[in-house]
Parts: sequence; C-alpha cells; structure tokens
Amino acid sequence: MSTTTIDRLRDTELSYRATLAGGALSVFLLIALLGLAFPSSIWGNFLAILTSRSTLSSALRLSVPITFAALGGIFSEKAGVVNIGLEGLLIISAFTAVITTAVVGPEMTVVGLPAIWIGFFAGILSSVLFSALFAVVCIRFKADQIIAGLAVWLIALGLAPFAATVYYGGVNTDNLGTTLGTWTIPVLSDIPFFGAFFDADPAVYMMLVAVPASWYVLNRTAFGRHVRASGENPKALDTVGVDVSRVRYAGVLLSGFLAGIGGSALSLGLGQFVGNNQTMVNGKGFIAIVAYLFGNYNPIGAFGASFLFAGLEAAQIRLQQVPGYAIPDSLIQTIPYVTVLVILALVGRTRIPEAAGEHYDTGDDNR
Amino acid sequence: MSAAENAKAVLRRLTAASATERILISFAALIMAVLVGAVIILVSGRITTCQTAATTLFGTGFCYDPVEVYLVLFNGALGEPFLLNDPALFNPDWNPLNFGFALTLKETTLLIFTGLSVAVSFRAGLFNIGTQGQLVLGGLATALFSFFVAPLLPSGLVGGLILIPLAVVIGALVGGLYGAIPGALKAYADANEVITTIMLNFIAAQIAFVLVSEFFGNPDSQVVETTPIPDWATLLPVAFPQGGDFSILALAFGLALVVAVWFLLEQTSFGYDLRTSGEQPEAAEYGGVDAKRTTVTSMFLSGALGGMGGAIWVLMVMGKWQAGVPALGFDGITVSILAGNNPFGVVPAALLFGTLKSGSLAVQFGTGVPKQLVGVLRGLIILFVAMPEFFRMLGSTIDLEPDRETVATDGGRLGGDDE
Amino acid sequence: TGGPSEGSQETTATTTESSGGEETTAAEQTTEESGPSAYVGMVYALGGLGDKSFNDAAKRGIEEATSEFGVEYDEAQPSAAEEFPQFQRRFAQSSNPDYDLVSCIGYAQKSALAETAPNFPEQNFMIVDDTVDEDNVASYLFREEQGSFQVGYLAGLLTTQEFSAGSGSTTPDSKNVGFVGGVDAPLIRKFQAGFEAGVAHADEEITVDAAYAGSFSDSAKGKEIATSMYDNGADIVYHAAGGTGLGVFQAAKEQGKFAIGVDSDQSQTEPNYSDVILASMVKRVESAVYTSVENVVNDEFNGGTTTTLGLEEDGVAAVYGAELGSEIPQDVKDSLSESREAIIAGDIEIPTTTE
Amino acid sequence: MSTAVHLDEITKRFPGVVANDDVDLTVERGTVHALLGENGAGKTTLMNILYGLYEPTEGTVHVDGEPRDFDSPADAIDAGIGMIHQHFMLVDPMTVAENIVLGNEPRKWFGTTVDRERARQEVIDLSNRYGFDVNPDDAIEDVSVGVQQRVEILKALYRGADILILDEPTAVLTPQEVEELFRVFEELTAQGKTIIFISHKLGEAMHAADDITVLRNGKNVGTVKADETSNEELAELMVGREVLLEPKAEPQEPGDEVLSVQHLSAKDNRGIPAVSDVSFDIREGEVFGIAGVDGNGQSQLVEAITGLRTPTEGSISYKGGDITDASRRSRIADGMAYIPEDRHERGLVMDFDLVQNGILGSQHSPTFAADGRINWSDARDHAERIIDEYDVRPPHADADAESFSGGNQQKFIVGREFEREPDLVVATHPTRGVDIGAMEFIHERLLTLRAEGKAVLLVSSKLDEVQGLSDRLGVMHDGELMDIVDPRNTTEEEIGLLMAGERPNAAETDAEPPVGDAQ
Ligand SMILES: Nc1ncnc2c1ncn2[C@@H]1O[C@H](COP(=O)(O)OP(=O)(O)OP(=O)(O)O)[C@@H](O)[C@H]1O
Ligand SMILES: Nc1ncnc2c1ncn2[C@@H]1O[C@H](COP(=O)(O)OP(=O)(O)OP(=O)(O)O)[C@@H](O)[C@H]1O
Ligand SMILES: [Mg+2]
Ligand SMILES: [Mg+2]
Repeated sequence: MSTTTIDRLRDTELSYRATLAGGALSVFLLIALLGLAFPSSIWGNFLAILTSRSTLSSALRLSVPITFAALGGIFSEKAGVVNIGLEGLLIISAFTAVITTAVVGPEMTVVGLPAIWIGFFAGILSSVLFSALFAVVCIRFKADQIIAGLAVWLIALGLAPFAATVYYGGVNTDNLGTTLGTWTIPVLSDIPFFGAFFDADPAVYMMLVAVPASWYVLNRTAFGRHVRASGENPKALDTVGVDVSRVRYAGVLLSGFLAGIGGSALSLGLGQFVGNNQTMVNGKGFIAIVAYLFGNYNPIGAFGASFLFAGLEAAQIRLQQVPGYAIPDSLIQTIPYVTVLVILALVGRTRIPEAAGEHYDTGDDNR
Repeated sequence: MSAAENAKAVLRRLTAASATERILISFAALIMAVLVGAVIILVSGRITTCQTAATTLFGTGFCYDPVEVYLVLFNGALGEPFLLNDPALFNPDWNPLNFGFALTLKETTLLIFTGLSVAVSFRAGLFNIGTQGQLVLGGLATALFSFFVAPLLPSGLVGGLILIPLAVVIGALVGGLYGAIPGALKAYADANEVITTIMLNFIAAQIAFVLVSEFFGNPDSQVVETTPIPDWATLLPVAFPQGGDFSILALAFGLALVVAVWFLLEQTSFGYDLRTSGEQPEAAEYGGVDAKRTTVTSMFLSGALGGMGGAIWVLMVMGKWQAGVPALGFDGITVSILAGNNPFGVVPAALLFGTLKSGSLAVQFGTGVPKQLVGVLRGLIILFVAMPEFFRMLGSTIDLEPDRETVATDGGRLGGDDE
Repeated sequence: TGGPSEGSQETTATTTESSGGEETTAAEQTTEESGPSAYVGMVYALGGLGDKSFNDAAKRGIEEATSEFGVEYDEAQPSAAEEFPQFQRRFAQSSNPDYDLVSCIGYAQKSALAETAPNFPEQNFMIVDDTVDEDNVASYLFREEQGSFQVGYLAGLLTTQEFSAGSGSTTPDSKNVGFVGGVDAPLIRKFQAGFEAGVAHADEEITVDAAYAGSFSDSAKGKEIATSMYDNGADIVYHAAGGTGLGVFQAAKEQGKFAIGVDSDQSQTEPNYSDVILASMVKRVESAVYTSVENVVNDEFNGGTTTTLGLEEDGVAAVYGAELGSEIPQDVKDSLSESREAIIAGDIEIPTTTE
Repeated sequence: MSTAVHLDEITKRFPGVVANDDVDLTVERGTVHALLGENGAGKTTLMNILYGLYEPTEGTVHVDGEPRDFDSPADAIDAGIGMIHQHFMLVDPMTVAENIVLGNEPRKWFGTTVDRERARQEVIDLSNRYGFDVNPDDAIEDVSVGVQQRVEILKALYRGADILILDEPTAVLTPQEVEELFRVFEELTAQGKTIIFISHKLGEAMHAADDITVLRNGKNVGTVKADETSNEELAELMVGREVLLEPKAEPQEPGDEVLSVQHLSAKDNRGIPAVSDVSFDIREGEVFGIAGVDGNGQSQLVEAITGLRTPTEGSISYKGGDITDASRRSRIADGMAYIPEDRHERGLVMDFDLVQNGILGSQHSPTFAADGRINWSDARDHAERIIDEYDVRPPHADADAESFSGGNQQKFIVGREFEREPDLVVATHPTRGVDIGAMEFIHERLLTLRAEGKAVLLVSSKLDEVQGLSDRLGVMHDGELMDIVDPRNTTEEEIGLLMAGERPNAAETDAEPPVGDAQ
C-alpha cells in the first residue's frame, strides 16, 4: 500500500475529529451571531447563558462524574474488557462515600483527615472492590463481559438503596450537612468567565488533572502501550512475554478507581445519597460510555464529550428560567440525547478495540 | 466406529448440549444467588436494630432470618398457601385465584413480552437496550388510540373485541417503528445500537411526558397521565380478583407469542436469516441475507414486541398511560439473559422474576427486610449466569467432566467449543 | 452497633427510632397485652421517608397519634406509581392485623385509591392532597397558595432591603427571587402561583425565576438550579420540591444566600441549614394524618368528606426559621400578620394557577 | 558446528488429541531447518512447545545443549528463541517501532515514560544491520504482509533471538517476496542465527533449508538433507502414499460465455480504489484463473462478481443478463456458487452445526424452504450427503462447524457449493491451509466440474495451483488486470514479474507510477 493510503486514513481520523469540533464550533458561532443580531430574542438569552461564568462552573461540576467514569471505561475497554457496569460503580461509590462519612461522623477528623475525605476514599475503595469482583468474573471465570457488567450495575442498583433502607429506614441517606466544598485560588478566580476554573469543587481540579494524566499514561508509558495491545491483540502481548491477565486486571481496577472518584465526588458534592428509582447517578454511567465512544477512546475527547453533555444540561437548567419561553422543559432535556443521535448518524462508528469483549486464553489448558 | 463408541459420542454430545447445560447453569446460578443473598440478609440483620432476634446462628442474634425471608417471598408470591408459623401448614382459606398470585402472573405476563423483545434482538446480534423506550411509546399509543376511538364504538363486549386487538396492534406498530430507528441508524449510518437505544430511551420518556402533560393529559388529575380508557376496552381480570391487574387472556396471548417467536426463529427462512446475521454478519451476507434490511426488520420486530408489552401494561394494568413507567424493558434484558435468548426459556425466566418481584412486597411486609433485596438477587442471578466457567470449574472438581476419548490428530473435535 | 436488643424492655413497643436504624415492622412484632386502640397503614408518597418535608411530616402525624392514642402503624414506601394500588390493597385486605385506617399520602395515589376504595367498602381510607369521592375515603386538601403567598411576601419584602442573618445576606439592588418546583404538576404550580402573588404584593418589579427539576428526589438537580438562580442575582429561593429541595439549601449555604423551606419547618428538620432557612411554608400534613386517626379512634370517621385546610385553620402557615426568625425585622413580620388577616378575611385574591 | 536445539522425546496431548507423539528433533546452529507435514501433523504445536507457549506432556527441550523448562514465552525469549507465528502477532493500530519494542520498551524519566526517540533509532539501526526496508513510523495496518513479516523478524531480533522459528512464512508472499525472505535467511545464518521454518511447500523447503524434518500424525517420520532428497520422497513421507503433485488440466474446447466482466472498478472497505478497469470473460467448460499477491484487488473483484460489493464503475453480465446491481441472493438463486477465501468469517457460521451450515445460501430456495418454512429433515439429509461424498471427518452433522479442523471445514464448504449444481463456480483460495490429500481431492472436483461444462473462476495466490488448473490466467497487480496469459506457455518467472507489476513490454508501462512499498 502506498503512502497516500496512510494519508487518507489519517484524513478519515482527522475528519472525524474535525466534524465533531467543527460542528460544535459552528453551532456556537451561529448562536453567537443570532444572539448579537437579536439581543432581545431567545438567541440573545441563549448567548448570555452560554457565555456566563455560572454556566461554565455548573458544566464543570456536572461533568465530573461522567468524565471520571468515562476515563475508567477507556482504561478497561482499551485493555480488552468492556465495562458496561460503570453505572454500578458510580452508584456503589456514591453510596459508600456518604455512609462512611456518616458512620465516622461528619464533623470528626481521623489522623488529621476530615471524615468527608475518609468517605471519599472509602467510596473509591468500594468501587475498586466491585471492579475487582467484575474483573475476576470476566477474566478468571471468562464471563460474558456485557452480561457481567449489567450484573454489576443491577447489584449496585439494588444494594445501595437496600443498605440505605436497612440503615436509615428509607432509600435516601440523611444529609451530612457538609460537602467537599470549594477550593478558590486567589487572583485567578477573579478572572471573568474562566475564573470558574479556579473557584471550583476539589473534584473539578482532580478531573482537570486526571484527563491529561490519563492521556499520558495511555500514550506515553509502557503500561499504556500494554493496555492498548491487550485490547487490540492480546496474543501479540502474550508472545512478547507480558502477562495479559495482569494488564487486564490493572485496566479494570483502574476503571474502578476512576469511576469511584466520580461517584464519591457526586454524592459528597451534595452531602447526601439519593436512592430513588435509578438513584442519584441516574444514567451518568451510561452517558459516560457514550462519552468515551464519542471521544473515540481518547481521554481528552471523552472529557470534551462529557463537558458537552454537562454544558447542555447546565444551559438547559438556565434556559428554563427565561421568562415567556414556551418550550416544555422535558423537551429541552432531550437536547443532549438528540445531539448525540444526530452526530452518531452523521459520523458513524468509532473504532472499538479489536479484542474488546473477548476472553483471552493462552491456549494451553495444562497451565 | 464401534457401536459402543457411537453411543459414547452421542452421550457426550448430549451432556455438552447447550440447552441442558443452560438449564443446569441457570439453576446453579439461582442457588448461588440465593446463598449470597442469605449472607446479605444476615449481615444487614446485624446492621439494623430490632427487639427480638429473628434467628440465632453461632450464638449471635440476627434481626432477619434468611430462611424466613425466602419462605415469605415464595409464599407471598403464591398468595399465602402456607401458614408459616402454624402447625397446620396449609392455609385453608387459600384460593389459587388470589391477589398475590395474580400479582405474580401480572409481572410474569409483562416480562414475557419484554423478554421476548430483547431475545429477538439479541438473537439478531443486536444489543437492544431500547425495549424500555419502545414500551413507553407503544403503551402511550395504545392508551391514546383507545381513548379516542372508544367513543366511536359500541361499548361492551363487542366494542372490546374490536378495540383491544386494534389497540395492541397500534402499540406494536409504534413500538416497532421506534425500534426501527436504531435499526436503521445501525444499518445505514453504522451507529452503535447500544448508544442509540440508550439515548432513545431517555428521549422516549421525555417525549411521552411532554405529549401527555401538554396535550393529552387527564384534566382531572394532578398526575401526568392520560384520561382512563373505559373499562370495557381494557383487559379485565376474568377469574382473578379485581385489582390484581392480571388477565389470563394477556398471559395466553403472551404464551402464543412465545410459540410464534420460536417458530419464526427456528423454523422459517426469515428466522434463519436473522440468526445468521446475529451470529456472524459476514457469513449472513455471504449466504444472501440482506444484512441491512434484516437489522431493521429485527429491530422492528423487537420493538413491536416491546410495544405490545406497553400495550398490555396499559390495557391490563393501568387502564391509561401514566408517567413513571416501570422498568419492564430493562427487566426484559435480565429475563432474556437468564433464558439464554431462547423464546421458551423466557417463560420460566419471566416467572422467576415475576415471583421475585411480587414476593418482594410480601417480604417487606412480613419480615421488614427492604424490598430492594430483590434487586440485589436479580443482579446476583445475572452475575452467576454470566459465568458458566465458574460452575464448570466447580463441576470438574467433583468430576462431572466427560472423559474424552483420544482421536487421531485430524479427527477434529466433538461437542462444540468449550468456551 | 445493630442487631437485636433483647431484654432492654424500656424501649416501648412503638418506638421505632433507635441507634441509627429504624425497624419498619416493629409494631407487628410486639403485641402488648392491652392491644392498640387502632391499627393504621401508612402508604407514603414517592420520594420516601427522609425527605425532611412532606413524607416526614406525615410520619410525624402518625407518631403523634401513636403516643396520644396508643395506635399502632405499619408503613410502606412505594418506589413506583404501580406499587400504590398494591400497598393500599395489602393493607386493606389484611386481617392480621385488621387495619382501621389506611393513610394515602400524596396526590399521586388518587387514581389508585379511586380503584381500591370501592373494592373494600368496609375499609377506611384517607388521602392527602387530592379528593376521592367515595364514602370510605376522607380527603384532605390544603390551600398551599395561601401559605406560599405569605412566604412570597416575606421574600419580596426582604430581597429589596439590606438584610443579613446567619450565613446569608441579601443583595438589595437585584430585584429577583427564585422558585424551584419538583415535578411540573398543577399542585406545584399552585405553590408557584401563590409565591409569585406574594412577591408581587411586596413589589411589582421583582421577578421570580422559576424552574422545575422534574423529580422530588433529585437533590443534585435542585442544587444546580438554585445555584444558577443565586448566580443570577436571586437572594432568596423558595422550593416546593420535596427531597430535591435539600439541594436548594445546600446551594444557599455555599452561596451565602437564603432559602425558604416547605411542608415542614425545615429549619428544624434540617438543622444543618438552619442558618440559611429564613422561613418555611408549613403544610400540616401531620395534622391531617393526626386528625383522621383521631376520628377513627373516636369512631367519628368522616368518610366521603373533604377537609380543606388553609391559613385560617392553621393548615398552612409561614413559620420563621428557628435560628433566623428572631432576626427578621419586626415591620416585616407585622406586614405578614396583616396580609394573613387580609387573606383570611378574603381581601386578597390569590391565584391557584400560573398563567 | 554445535547443536542449537534438541527436542527429546516430546509428547503433547490435548484433551482428545495427541498432537505430538514422542518427537525427536535436532537443529544445528547456523543452519536453516524446515518442518514439513500435513494439516494437523503437529508442526505448530511442536514449535509452540519450543517457544514456551505450551508445556510438553512428556519430554525435554534442550537449547544450546542445556535442558530447559520454559514456563512462558518470556523464558524462551531469554534463552534466545524468537517465533514468528502463522498469524502475525502484531497490534494493527500501532506503529512498526511500537510493535517491535512492545514489552521491552526503552524508558526514560525514571522508567515512567517510553523513550520513543530511542526506540525509533534502535529499530532503524537494527533494520539497517540486516538490510531490511521498514519505516518505523508506519502503522501496521497500513503496510503490506511482507513488511509485517519483516517486522515480526525484527521483533524477535530486537529481543536478542539467536534461534528464529517461522510458521508457514511464505504462505502469503509473492515469489519475489519469498526470494527476498530466503535472502534474509542467508544473511541471518551468516551471522550465526539458526532458523526453523514450517512449510507446506516441498520446493521451498528443498530450496531454502539445509535439513528437512517431516511430521505425520504427530510423529517424526524422518529428517533428511535438503540436497539429498526429492519432491516425490518428501510427498510420500508426508502423506504416507504417492500423490499427484501438479494438477493438470487437459485442454478442452470451451462453450458459450457465462460471465463477462467489463471495465469493472471497485473500492475497498476504507473507500480506497481497489479494482480498476478490469475486463474479462469466462466460458462454459473453462477455468479462468486469477493470480496475484494477496491484497491486490482480487478479493474486491470477487466480491463485486458475487454480489457482496457494489462496483463503482463497469458492468457484469451473467448468462447473458446484466447482474451489476443484482442482489447476492438472486445471484445464488441463479446458480452462482462461491467458495469464499475466509471460511471462518464468511463460509461457515461457526456456532451453527453442519445441518444449518449446509443450507447457508439456500435458506430461501424452494428445495429447502417452501413457503418460507425450512424443512429441516431435508436439510439434514443434504448435510449428511455432503459429509459422505466429500469425506468430512468426523461425520457428525450435529457438531458445530467450529469443532472441525480447517481442512474439514473447507471440504464441507466446497461440497456445499459444488452441490448447488452451479453454472459458475467462483473459488477463492480453495485449498488454502488444506493438506495435500484434501488439496488433491478439491482439484479433482474442480476439474470434474469443468468437464461437465461449468465455468470456473479460480483465484489463488498459489502459483502452481492456478497455473496447473487454469485454461486462461489473468494476473492482478494493484487492482489492475496486468495481462491474460496462457498458463501452459508462460513460465513462473514471467507470471511472477506480472504479479510484481512489471509488464514485459516496458514501453507501455512507463506511465505507471512506481509501486511504492507494496512489495
Ligand atoms: N490448543 C489445542 N487444543 C487441542 N487440540 C489442539 C490444540 N492445538 C492443536 N490441537 C490439535 O493438535 C493437532 C496438531 O495441530 P497443529 O496446529 O500443531 O498442526 P499443524 O501441523 O501446525 O497443522 P497446520 O498445517 O494446519 O498448521 C491437531 O489435530 C489439532 O487439532
Ligand atoms: N482449543 C482447541 N481444542 C481442540 N482443537 C483445537 C483447539 N484450537 C484449535 N484446534 C484445532 O487445531 C487445528 C488448527 O486450528 P487453527 O485455528 O489453526 O485452524 P486453521 O489454521 O484454520 O486450520 P488449518 O491449519 O487446517 O488451516 C484445527 O483442527 C482445530 O480444530
Ligand atoms: Mg500449523
Ligand atoms: Mg493451521
């Protein structure tokens, strides 16, 4: 094959990203244009919402659980294990974080660590334990990954409200009366609009660190290469002497770790776990899957997609408050989903790691 | 090959036969889930507080007694045929046509529809998570259609005979069309159906909500719901108590559909096409199957079954459409998985989950154990069903493995892959 | 430290609160020699206990009745609308114990009860927030718009003046306040309409930012919505959103602004936020529950009637926050007393729907 | 000369199969050693044991005179062994350099980060040392099979391999690439490396190897010196009887035109032009062969003819009617049989049993499905007939396709397609991976069809096969039909040149751009 072939391939890859970025940008420009032209129309309101610092900080906050779950999903799936149970990991960590804080006592500190942070780490730990269970089931016992993932979700979905009911008598936990709070960086937080980046939940900062860090780990470290190889062609990895199971376990545990941060941040940002219906996680884990597929398994892309969903949600909340605005709220709430559908219909499939979802066997049953 | 060898080969193939194995594994999964569930019950019985211990093990008192919980669950689902704390054991007042049992059968009936819906798409290799959305919109279509057409028809039995089948067809059609959307997106835009169906579930819920709250709501109600359909146009309980919301007609219809779906999948050319594209799309195309069309058709079919589930929910249970549709579509996924995507398997699987669900209320009442326990059990069952390897390993330690004969090196293997 | 607490007989049979946990069927497990005066079945609204407003208020009602009349009760927390008829029916058909009253909390149970009640003509029911026209159902309605008017008036008076108390303060130059609704239903619109009228009564120029979370239990959404309102310059946000409202308090605390509670006196049910809760629009669900139980115990069950409770009957009221109430200027309180009289006298017309 | 590898009485049992039975093998340092044998003879298994992928049931592996016990390939690599598998073990989306250093990445910054610059440089140095031509920055999925193979060899060398094992390395190469590979062998042995390669091709083994070991039914049936043996001796050792080595199609008068392809162009799955302006026709009683290195558009051409791909330009007519836009299903119904190149992906549904696989393509035909309902008992009879006539082993119609060996799967497909009573048979690589016995059988059947007056389109990368069976032979390169030659009067070298894109008459091809790195 000639070099032009390669160029063309790069082109398709580029065009995917270009379509996404270009699409988003042109929609924004269109709104800006209409908004500037008719400042008193709905477009003017829309532009004001999109350019407000309040919307930005809201979008950052809302994207935290989605982004962390998506990052987790990337590590797991890149390593060859499709983790559809992210939703369950978010639920279990959100619940454990709150209940641990409550048991320790929200005002207590243990060896200098405020209870809420103990809860935060306990949430992560619970998610890691759940993902370890998932990993053993999938890797050791060769379970169908999709089904096992669904099971993880269902178990968490039952267990968290169950435990809350046992402990509190209702599916919701009591309010802790305290949250992770905000960290404000002096001076920087005074910048208009972008100051939102410097006056945010601790979890937002973690997210802003985790995204590039994940990218780095995947693309620049040996471990990242092994993860990618394990998801593309595990045999290739095995034959050069790297233990595929170890890499896969690591990938899945990492997904538990990251999703755990997202779950803990979600519930502790509120100081409460809500266990009604789909719980307070309410589909964020599934949206995370969409986000990383959308971002083509690139942590930065996944963050972009999560931020897009969160941004649409933040805008939606504000759009509702524009007086005299007739479109029903429920319809506005469909905007993020419809957007995803339209973009999917236009750009089609993302490339799934070749061996994702398959078991890997060294081929010898004597060992 | 000698006769003895032949017989051995047949035996070996039988033991490896996937159907038998599936059933065994499903049972084993159920037992494991029940055992793990018992542990969870015991542990939570230490966390909660109570006056008297429900059971005492190893000198420790527990607030909840797992054995009692399971007995109450089962007993409740059947409408209490047994008197658990009475030496008489049997409840003389028990009537098989009771409320608790009706509840079980109601859930079972609904799950048969959604289980079939999911099974059809899974067999076609399509991971349709969207039965829920198809059910929501199919149900809404049925409710609106019945409401608007009912005044045009004579009320009573005749009207019901005309209206109910039509309403079910409308539900199926709308569900089918809504299911065809992700099918078409998959076939013609190569969009991953897992994502699109998840998105479409959200969208369906919101659209239905808006339609009802803004345009077709019941003006007399605070709740987002349609105006009730006249009783003669709904599926009324025949023998079972009023309010149990179970109609034997709907169950019969569901069972007929099971046979129909089985026939379609296993006995017809279309079913062959569908299964082939599910197993191996490339091979299907090679065999002259129009993969794109089959994708759309299968999704339509799956959606239609989901839509019928919605129609039955409206006609049998609610008598109207109401926001906050229960997660029957998601439960259908678990039913289909437990059934191994086999139409006949859907019936016992639906019955099991129906029993769990209806028994859960009895558990909450009778023992104080939160009914969410059943959600945990459901997840555990699916988890164990997902790992047949676990049971094979258990089995091989107690030596259930068939002893294999040694064949010549080019003799191939028997009995399918052992994955 | 859970588990059974055998031998500790000092805990009375009906005490359902103990160290950190609740035993939902305590009543059933211990039958005292004398026997209770009545059995009551409670079917709560979606959202469940722990919302610190609506359902918890109903629970307070039955607990009061318990200690007053020695009744016993069992409770059910449905997690979906389809469970309403199932729980109602379970209570109604139970013979062990035989329930003397089934309390259905919340308007969402109306249609289920309309089906259940005629099937059990011997069973007494009561419903809160809607009416069911059956002889064995006592219905209780509230004039939420009146109480909401009062807190709206309070918000309108305070937002334009310099006021700071507890952890919050107003910004007198911005002329807007907020309203967060749970689900967009006519009942909640009634709260909004009353609130808006009250605000306008204080100052026509103040705008009310209003938004709905789509759920009574999505406190994360509640927090986001309230935060956006505070960011937009609102300094007082009133919620009629059950558990979702917890997020509103959270936002108020983080932003150093005020919130107004609903259903219960939330400065007491949510002591963590008593430094930002100016007042609450209490809706005495507890008295509806209590009264109906009292009627049953006294053999005066008022089936087939509808009781409407407004400001006059003290069924709704604006109560000042336990911590902040004392700091609210006297002239504001006087204005509220005046408006209360005027409403009772019928001098102020309050709309029940938003236009 | 010292002994590099000595396998001592190796036995390997799988559940139900003895893959290696008491095999002894000795390989001298600095030599090239060929392993021959039919499908399933145990060649791959034996080498997997040497490479530490499998543990022998019995027996010992000696490397450089020392007994070794490998727990994993990592141990074998440490002992200086490298293996290039039949199916390449490369990660497609990664670059050449990334693949070569995989698992042994050079690191910087306290081991946290892959030193990509150093990795690149090491790869360049290594390939220069052995005269390989690879670009470290190309993605594997973008380079030709020949390059991929070189990457595999470099991968082994990068890990310090002294002993290289290659499993069927020539199966997918052009004659020129094969020559190139053997030149590399010489280069490597000159530097003291030892090479073991597996092959099905007798000529190659005699040409490139110093010693040849033949396995049959898991046993070593003899080791011979390459320059002291003959094709016939080797063939007999392999099969245990005499075999017809070269298929020969006796000339025969063709009848009416069955298929006509005119100016056909098509794109591949990525939308890149793969077939450009191809024209030819096939008549009754004629075998039209297409030779060419894999990936030069044969697959897309065949898919366009069989209805699996829409051509971008040109037309196809079949039995006098235009079928350019006809569906796959209608072509099947119209008597077009097709042996696909990929039996695992297309030819069989692996999780279906043979009864179900037997009607693949006929599921709508009135023979098996009247009124849309499938008659399963007819289908069973049909499958059993194929099993019987085409000697599919073991003869279990109820067993899943997956459980049969590659050769038996192929026989079943061939049987199914031939039993359609076709007017045109499109056969792509019909004997790929199939052992000599089965190969002979399939060739015979093809010639029988030809004698019956059917038209046959035969695509194969095996030159001797297409040359021996075809009446006319088209050679494809880079999507173009270079020429149509008379296979009986053209030498292998001439065809090889055409396959490499060189027309004998240079004046005509000047306009052709240089072929890039496809070779
Ligand atoms: N992992 C395995 N488990 C069970 N049996 C196996 C396994 N691998 C190979 N076999 C069996 O061992 C025998 C030898 O297989 P092997 O792959 O070594 O043959 P081969 O000589 O390489 O054949 P080919 O020419 O087709 O590559 C075959 O009968 C095969 O069925
Ligand atoms: N796990 C296994 N158990 C038993 N036999 C196996 C196993 N894996 C592979 N085989 C057998 O090994 C042989 C070679 O398998 P492979 O997957 O290499 O097929 P192939 O390369 O398509 O076949 P062929 O080498 O005949 O072209 C086949 O006979 C197959 O049945
Ligand atoms: Mg081999
Ligand atoms: Mg092979």
